Amino acid sequence: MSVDQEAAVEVTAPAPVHALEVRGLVKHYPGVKALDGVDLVVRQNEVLGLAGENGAGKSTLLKALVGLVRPDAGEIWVRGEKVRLKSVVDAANHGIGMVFQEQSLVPNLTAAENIVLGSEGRGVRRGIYRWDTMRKLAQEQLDKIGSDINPLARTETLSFADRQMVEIAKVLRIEQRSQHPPVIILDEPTSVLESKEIETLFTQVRRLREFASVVFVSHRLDEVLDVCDRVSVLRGGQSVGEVPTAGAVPATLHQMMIGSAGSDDHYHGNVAEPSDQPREMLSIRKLSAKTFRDVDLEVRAGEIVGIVGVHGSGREDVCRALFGAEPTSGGEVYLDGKKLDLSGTRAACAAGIGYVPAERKIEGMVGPMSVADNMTLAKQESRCVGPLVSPPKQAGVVDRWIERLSIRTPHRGTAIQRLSGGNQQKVVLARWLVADDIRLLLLDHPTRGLDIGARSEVYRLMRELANSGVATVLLADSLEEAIGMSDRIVVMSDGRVTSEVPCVAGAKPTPLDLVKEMV
Amino acid sequence: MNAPTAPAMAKPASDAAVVKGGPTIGQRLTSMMPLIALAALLAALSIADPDFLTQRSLTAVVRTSAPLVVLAAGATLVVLCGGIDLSIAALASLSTVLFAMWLPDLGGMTTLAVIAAAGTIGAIQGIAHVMLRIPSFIVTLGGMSIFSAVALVISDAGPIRVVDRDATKWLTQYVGGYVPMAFAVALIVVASISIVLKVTPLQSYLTATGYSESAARLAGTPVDRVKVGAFTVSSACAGLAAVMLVSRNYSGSPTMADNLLLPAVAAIVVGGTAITGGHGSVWRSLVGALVITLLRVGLPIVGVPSAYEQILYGAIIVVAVALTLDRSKVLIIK
Amino acid sequence: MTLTSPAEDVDVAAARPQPRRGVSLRDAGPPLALVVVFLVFAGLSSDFRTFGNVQNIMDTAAVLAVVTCGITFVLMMGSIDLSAPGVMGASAIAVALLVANNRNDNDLGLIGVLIAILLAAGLGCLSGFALVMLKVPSFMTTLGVSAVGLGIATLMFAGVQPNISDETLASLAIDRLLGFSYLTWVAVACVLVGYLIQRYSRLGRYAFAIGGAEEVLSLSGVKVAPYKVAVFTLAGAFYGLAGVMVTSQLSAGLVQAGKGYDFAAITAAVVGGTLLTGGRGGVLHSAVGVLLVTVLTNGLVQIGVSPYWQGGVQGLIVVAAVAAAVAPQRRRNQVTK
Amino acid sequence: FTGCSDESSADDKGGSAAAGSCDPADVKLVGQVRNESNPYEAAWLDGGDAFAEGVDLKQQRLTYDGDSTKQQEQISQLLAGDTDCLVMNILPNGDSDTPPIVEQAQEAGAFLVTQWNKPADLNVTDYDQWLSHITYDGVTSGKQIGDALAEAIGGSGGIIALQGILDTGAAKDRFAGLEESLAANPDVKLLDQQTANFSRAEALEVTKTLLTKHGDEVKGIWAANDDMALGALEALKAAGKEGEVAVVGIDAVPDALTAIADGSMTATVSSDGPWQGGIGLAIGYCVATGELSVDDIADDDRAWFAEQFLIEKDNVADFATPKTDPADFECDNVFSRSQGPIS
Ligand SMILES: Nc1ncnc2c1ncn2[C@@H]1O[C@H](COP(=O)(O)OP(=O)(O)OP(=O)(O)O)[C@@H](O)[C@H]1O
Ligand SMILES: Nc1ncnc2c1ncn2[C@@H]1O[C@H](COP(=O)(O)OP(=O)(O)OP(=O)(O)O)[C@@H](O)[C@H]1O
Ligand SMILES: [Mg+2]
Ligand SMILES: [Mg+2]
Repeated sequence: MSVDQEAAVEVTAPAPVHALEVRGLVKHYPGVKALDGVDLVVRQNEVLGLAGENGAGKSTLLKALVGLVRPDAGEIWVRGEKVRLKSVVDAANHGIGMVFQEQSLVPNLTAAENIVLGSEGRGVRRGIYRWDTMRKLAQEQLDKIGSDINPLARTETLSFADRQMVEIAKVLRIEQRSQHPPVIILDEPTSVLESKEIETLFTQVRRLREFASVVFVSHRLDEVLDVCDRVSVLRGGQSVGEVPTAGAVPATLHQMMIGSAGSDDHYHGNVAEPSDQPREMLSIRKLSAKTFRDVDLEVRAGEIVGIVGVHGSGREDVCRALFGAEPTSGGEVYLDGKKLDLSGTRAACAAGIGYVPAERKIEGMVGPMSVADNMTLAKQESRCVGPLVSPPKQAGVVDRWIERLSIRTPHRGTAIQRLSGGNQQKVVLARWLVADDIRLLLLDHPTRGLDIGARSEVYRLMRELANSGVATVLLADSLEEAIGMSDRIVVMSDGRVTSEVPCVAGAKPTPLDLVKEMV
Repeated sequence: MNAPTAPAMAKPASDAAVVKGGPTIGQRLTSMMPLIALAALLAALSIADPDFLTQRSLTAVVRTSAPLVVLAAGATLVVLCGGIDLSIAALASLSTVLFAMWLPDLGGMTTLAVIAAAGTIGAIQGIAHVMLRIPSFIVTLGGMSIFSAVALVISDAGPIRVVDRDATKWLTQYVGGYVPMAFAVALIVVASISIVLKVTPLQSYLTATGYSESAARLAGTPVDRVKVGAFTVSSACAGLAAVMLVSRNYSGSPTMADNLLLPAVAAIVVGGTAITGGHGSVWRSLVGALVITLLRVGLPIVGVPSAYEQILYGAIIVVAVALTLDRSKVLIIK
Repeated sequence: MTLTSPAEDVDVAAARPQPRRGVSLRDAGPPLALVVVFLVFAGLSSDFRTFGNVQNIMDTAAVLAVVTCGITFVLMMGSIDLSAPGVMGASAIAVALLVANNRNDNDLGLIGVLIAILLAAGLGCLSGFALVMLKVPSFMTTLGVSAVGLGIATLMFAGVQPNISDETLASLAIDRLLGFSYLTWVAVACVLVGYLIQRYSRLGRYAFAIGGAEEVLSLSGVKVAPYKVAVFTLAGAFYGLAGVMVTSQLSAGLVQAGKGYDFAAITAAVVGGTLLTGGRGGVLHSAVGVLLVTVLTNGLVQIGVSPYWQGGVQGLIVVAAVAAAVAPQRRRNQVTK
Repeated sequence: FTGCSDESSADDKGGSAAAGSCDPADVKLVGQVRNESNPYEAAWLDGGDAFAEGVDLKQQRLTYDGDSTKQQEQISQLLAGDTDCLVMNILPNGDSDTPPIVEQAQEAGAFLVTQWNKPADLNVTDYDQWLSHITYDGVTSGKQIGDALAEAIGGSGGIIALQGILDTGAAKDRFAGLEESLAANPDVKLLDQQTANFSRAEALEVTKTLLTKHGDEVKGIWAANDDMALGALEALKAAGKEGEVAVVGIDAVPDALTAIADGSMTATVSSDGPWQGGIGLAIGYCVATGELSVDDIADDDRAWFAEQFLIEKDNVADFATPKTDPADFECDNVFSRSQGPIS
């Protein structure tokens, strides 16, 4: 079927009513006012950006738009009609669909099933699956976004980027439910994608605009400006304004987000030459495992070494192996001159290694546990007197770090799962800082999902830690971040270290240089 | 040099980071729910048969409940780390046999020896679970049949009389004339487990392991050791429960405690501990064990006919869990 | 919590993965174990390797296979079901009282069988409802329903053993087709039907999906509650049929007809490769598990292991089998509950 | 019958559990068995009800699901209530469950009669609240049916044995009886023995397996109770060997009697459930109301074997309808079925 034809029909539709309009939306959570009278307009066939700090209420607003959050007050209008959205189905029937911040596919089903899940249509007759039809339906969706994923592949065998494509193919199914052009909501779809995949995604988003409206959320302001027509900014649960992207620069947006002028250089004083402590902190000799081979790497005290590479390059596994979370098959690792015991995470912790995993929700935090307990989980000594836990000591330590990292939480006793993504990440980072014995930090996408301000704080923190002698291995969120933060960049591909690019201040490589090395 | 000076972070002025917040009335009520369920059940039984609410009768209930309390309290730890221990009852049976066999030789030391032996067996199960990565359900199911077989073989498939009753006499006495010693011991077990958890990082370890094992491991929590520890304590408790049973039955038998498995697990769940791990406490299991005991002995004693007794038992345990489980702590009910 | 797979699954080889059809290494373990165990016993005992014994093994496996079929759907969802003893007891007594019997004048024949199965399905439905309405974990609801089922069975039993005289029902256990009793064929049919449900019906696929990532289904606008209830109902129906089969075998309705089948079925399913955490395995896996367990029980008797030791040896072998099966997939940061 | 209770009410009440001090109306009768879901034990409780009705009382029916702990728990709870005129007729789950029941009854002053299970070294005469222990001689019954089986297969051939729950005295004694019978019938060969835990369903599976293992060598099946014998019969039916293999059991449950009548089973031994349910209560009631005194009960009647009958095709009609006979429960008649003391 032809997308263009359909789009052509819709474009000629007369009324210039807004695809979606939100008026004075309010949502309270215990101790937080997540939405405090938000107004928002989404026009037909536009890509609207939504920006705001962590916890500004973006996800909450979007969830209200797909019927997952029941607002306490306010109105939602869809194509000039006031609606009450009670469920995802309700929203889909009104043509609103969302790709969630955390991926939401069923791993053990096929891509095809995931794509049609909940709206199988002709794929299921009287409760009986018709695999051929289902595959065809899914293929149609995949064709729409130009993806060549096999619809019968089991979803968990797909790469992260492919899974994201499946999600987009899936959300487009709402066209089948409503005769109107759909509103597609993408909540931070790029935070886990590589730059090439992001490009593909943007091509799709631009294509979507021809027949749908898109709401796009990202903390990467340059991206937002790149792909959106208009940006609406939220702060503290309120709309603070909107700007057309033409001619806007990230700084403008940032200023609106935080309410004051932000600094341009958020890689904070990355002026320091590689530290003047020439001591080798970490040295890896011919380390091998299932997914990488003969990796050699040195990191000096006070140095930040970025590792870049595509999915499958094995860089995550090197980090996990260093932390004892993945078995190795050969090689040796020395930390500060002493041979490192790679047999388990416990030994790594004791040796002064800290690890921030990429999959925060599953591996980084214990959702129902409090902020305080999450923060002191790894370094129990920070809250203990002798072998005993001292609640006052814990309170002191935790409150100090909550303040220092400006973690937005009602209370240190609040369950961490109630915090916004960015604030959760700060807690996870703080976990390694509460005790003073950290020597090597392994950061796997440490700023994933963080807003520009929080990110800047994390960068500053990393820099300060480095200056005090901590060695850091960084798997950055983007090439820009890797370049901005690292003193040296190591390129990995296919489980091997392929090259090393010095990255001292003043002589930074460009992203293009790195991409050349990577392929 | 490894001490980073506390980095001074820029602090956005708009943030009031720390707000007051404690448990609300609703949350308090949820945590009291097991006790409320217990009281309601007791009230119902007393209405059905006013004689049930006498001091003698209540004393008998708590004395009866002691082994179940100990079994459930121990197994709660395993449940808290997300596993399950199906071997406790069979191990308790085996322990009664061991007690009866060792008593003539070991005398006063037998109690300790049995608890130590049971604990060791539990540690072995725990190690098998964490080293071989077999689900605890399977390890302990296997353990259950192995312990039963061993108990049958070493006891020659029959009960072994305990002639020297002095060794267990202390358990049959009363503290202050009213509180049965066995129950007092059970209380001490519950209290000490709970205090140890509270004042050490162990509580955090258990909770983290139960809610999210991979996150716990990546935070350097000694997940494996915590699990092995939980299995060890669980089995040691089974050993202690066995001693209590011997003190009551004057014999050890290879099947004596076998039927306590489902009541013990039911006690844990009725107390409101999440069977999926993470959320719960040994105190809850204490209350749960009392509820289950009341149901086991109370229903027939107040005259509910056998068939209806089973139907009521089934209905009440489900309703009890519906009341006691704190849904805000357990997101998905499987 | 999202259930996207953990990071280490993410960066698999860059080549576009093809869908896995056919047998994977993970699925090969239990059938392999079955063959090995069978060959070992065949080597040890000449009585074991007779056709008569194979017949016997298949006949013995029939009831367990049907129960396991039912429980598999529940386990696939990540729930657990301990209600088999009660549900089977109730349906066993019910069917014995509904077909021609020595207690009353009923002679409903197949309709009686159907009613018994419906009663069982109703009990299963009750577990499901308690799970989704009261939000009580299935462990507890099914334990409760098992007690309720036993109570109902005891009420119907009323002190006098109901013996059946219904020809058709009684002959199912006795008459043979191609060497196997009709009950065995009933079990084979159940496995087939179960497989088709799992593969081609929305109920089956959703059960599978619920085990994979329940919250994703709600996010996709699927109401999971009805499917959960339906799965427990389906499982109840299977247990009901199993209860009828036991009655047919014994020519009498026993309250204890389902004793021990709860843990036996779970063991069989797990040994076959169905995970207790849900989302993996299936009816065919479970069928292999049932055969494995049955061959084991039979073989131990045939080679003359002392009755005292049989349970223990079986437990040991089951643990070893599962250990061997999970060994290839062992990862360091793997979650085992 | 009511006459005997009238006389006893003359005694004044000490408010204690002193024997003979109870008003017949105050006596509380309790019968406890494993469960009501098997015919034998259900009939037992019905027998107790029949007796209770005869003296204008009600029996409290208790069951414990074959769960030793639950039995103990119920007994403690029961004895924590009013025990002055409490009469208990108990079927202990296993040998080891008897001592604690006895001790507790002794302490609480309740009148206790136990049946079937008792450790050999526990003497009834050491207690005065434990009035009597009644059982059937398992060795004899095991031997009786063993002999009947040997005769049915013509004195020679292979048999298989289905044992009961391995750790019960009954299972052991009965098997000992079989061994005696085997010694007396040297041409009968025990091919195999397995436990089927007194269960019909398990017996079915075990028998099927043993039949395939030993094939046509199996001429007879010895089962330690009728339930297992009935399970074995079904296995024979399934194997198409109905009528070719002799089957014997113990207990005389109705189905077994039917099977004997129609020739598919060879023999069983009666243990009269309804009588057992009534007799225990009757002994307790007689002592509680003063009709009998513990001291007057002969030592031989404190622990005794009750009369049992080998039932074969020729005499099965006599046992077809088990019923309690009120005359059996007259206070001077309660020990009339004794076959002598338990040695
Ligand atoms: N289920 C919940 N319970 C309690 N508070 C919540 C819940 N969900 C969100 N909040 C709170 O509401 C506020 C807004 O959160 P929201 O997730 O909408 O932020 P966000 O703008 O999407 O942030 P991020 O960029 O980090 O994703 C936060 O302060 C958060 O702590
Ligand atoms: N007839 C069919 N036509 C098309 N696709 C199918 C058909 N049957 C199953 N599939 C899908 O193809 C996928 C791959 O098959 P596979 O046998 O590996 O899956 P499975 O049996 O569900 O998984 P497993 O047995 O490993 O648990 C399955 O996940 C299933 O969804
Ligand atoms: Mg968000
Ligand atoms: Mg498959």
